Amino acid sequence: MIQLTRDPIDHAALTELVRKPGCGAVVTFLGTVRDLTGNEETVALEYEAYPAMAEQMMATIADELRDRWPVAGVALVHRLGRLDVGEVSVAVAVSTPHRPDAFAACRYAIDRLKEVVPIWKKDIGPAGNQEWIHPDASATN
Amino acid sequence: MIQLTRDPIDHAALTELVRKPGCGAVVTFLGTVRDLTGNEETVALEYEAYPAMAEQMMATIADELRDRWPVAGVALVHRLGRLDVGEVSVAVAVSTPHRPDAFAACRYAIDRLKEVVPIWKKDIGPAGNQEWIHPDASATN
Amino acid sequence: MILQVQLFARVRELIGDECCSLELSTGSTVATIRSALGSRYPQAKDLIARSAVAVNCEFAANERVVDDVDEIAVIPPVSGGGR
Amino acid sequence: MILQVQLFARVRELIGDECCSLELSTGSTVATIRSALGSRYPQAKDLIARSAVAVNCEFAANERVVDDVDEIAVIPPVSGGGR
Repeated sequence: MIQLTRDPIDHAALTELVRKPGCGAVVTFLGTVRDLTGNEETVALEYEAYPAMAEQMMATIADELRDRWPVAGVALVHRLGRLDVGEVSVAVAVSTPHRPDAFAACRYAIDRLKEVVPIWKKDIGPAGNQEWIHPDASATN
Repeated sequence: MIQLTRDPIDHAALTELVRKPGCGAVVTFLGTVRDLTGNEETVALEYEAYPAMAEQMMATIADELRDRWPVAGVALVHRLGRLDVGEVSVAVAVSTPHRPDAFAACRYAIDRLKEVVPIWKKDIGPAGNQEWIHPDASATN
Repeated sequence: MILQVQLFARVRELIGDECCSLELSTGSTVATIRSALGSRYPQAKDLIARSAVAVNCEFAANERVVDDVDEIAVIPPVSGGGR
Repeated sequence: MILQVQLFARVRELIGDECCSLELSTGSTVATIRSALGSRYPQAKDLIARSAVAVNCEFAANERVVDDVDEIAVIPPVSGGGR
């Protein structure tokens, strides 16, 4: 399942969706809105996407997962719009027969998603200050 | 949260439990009952524990996580009794500020749990055949 | 030919529109698009230099020749995921 | 002194009880317990040799001296988690 959504992400449903009788392991990653980055306070994030390309690249990542690991189920969902601190912005759920593959595939999916999928966030601070996040190629995000 | 339970594991509640405003990453691992191990078919697993020691060692693992990573929330729950194929036998949920730590800590927790916590499973096959699983030290499980 | 270019995030805000039209000669490439945008919108030039360009929803090299049926977008450095 | 030893999983089934009593002399160790169990229950000897022994809910070395107030358990190789 690949989805961009403006509604809260139902991560429990995604985890259920990828569970299969042939799979002994499910790993679910949630990226949430953190209140502090260094000393900078965030009160909300606003996410924007290039939807057609984002969904296409998320589907490509799911295909890469299936090529590289014995993945039975995979779900990649990203939320768009304004999110408050603590809300879930992205969820990745993966099931495989054995646990090392589930961890590796889930980690790969979120790493790739953050590298290549055309989605951007704007950081909104306590004084109403706003800043689009466009990391340098060298920066870790 | 550390728990042994005979009831189905509410993994969504565990994931919610570990979410914190200071944490940008949550990783949840579910170990489920797989139908095949090699060519051997499993119809159910029966889990037994030495409860006092198992809970103490699960608490020790949670302490190790907090020592090694900036863990804000951790939940380790293992189910006991008879489980059918597809049911969740173990759940580990961990939250940290950044995602590499959440993956590393969650992986460490389930690896340690399988190595040292006194819980055992009996494999129940389609012909009613039953076998306790007591792996050799050299075997990967 | 007239190309429509989709704009996102800070590039969109610096240019002040979700989309802009460029009149380019046939045989133009992604590199032509970059320099046309940079000349017309100097305020966005540095960020465009750090951005990718997508043609038909795929990242495209500077040498890629474009046509007016192609879907073109400027993709500034992405930042999806949690924070 | 009389020690109560808790038994689990296949060790429990081979011995046929969740618990057994051993009469040992004062100053006995984990190694003494192992050899007493192995002699009394030869059917479980090999698995006990592959098992750990816990004293008061902690894994204990063979040299560990035990007392009749200690909580003793045989811990065959563990297999918790999914499958």
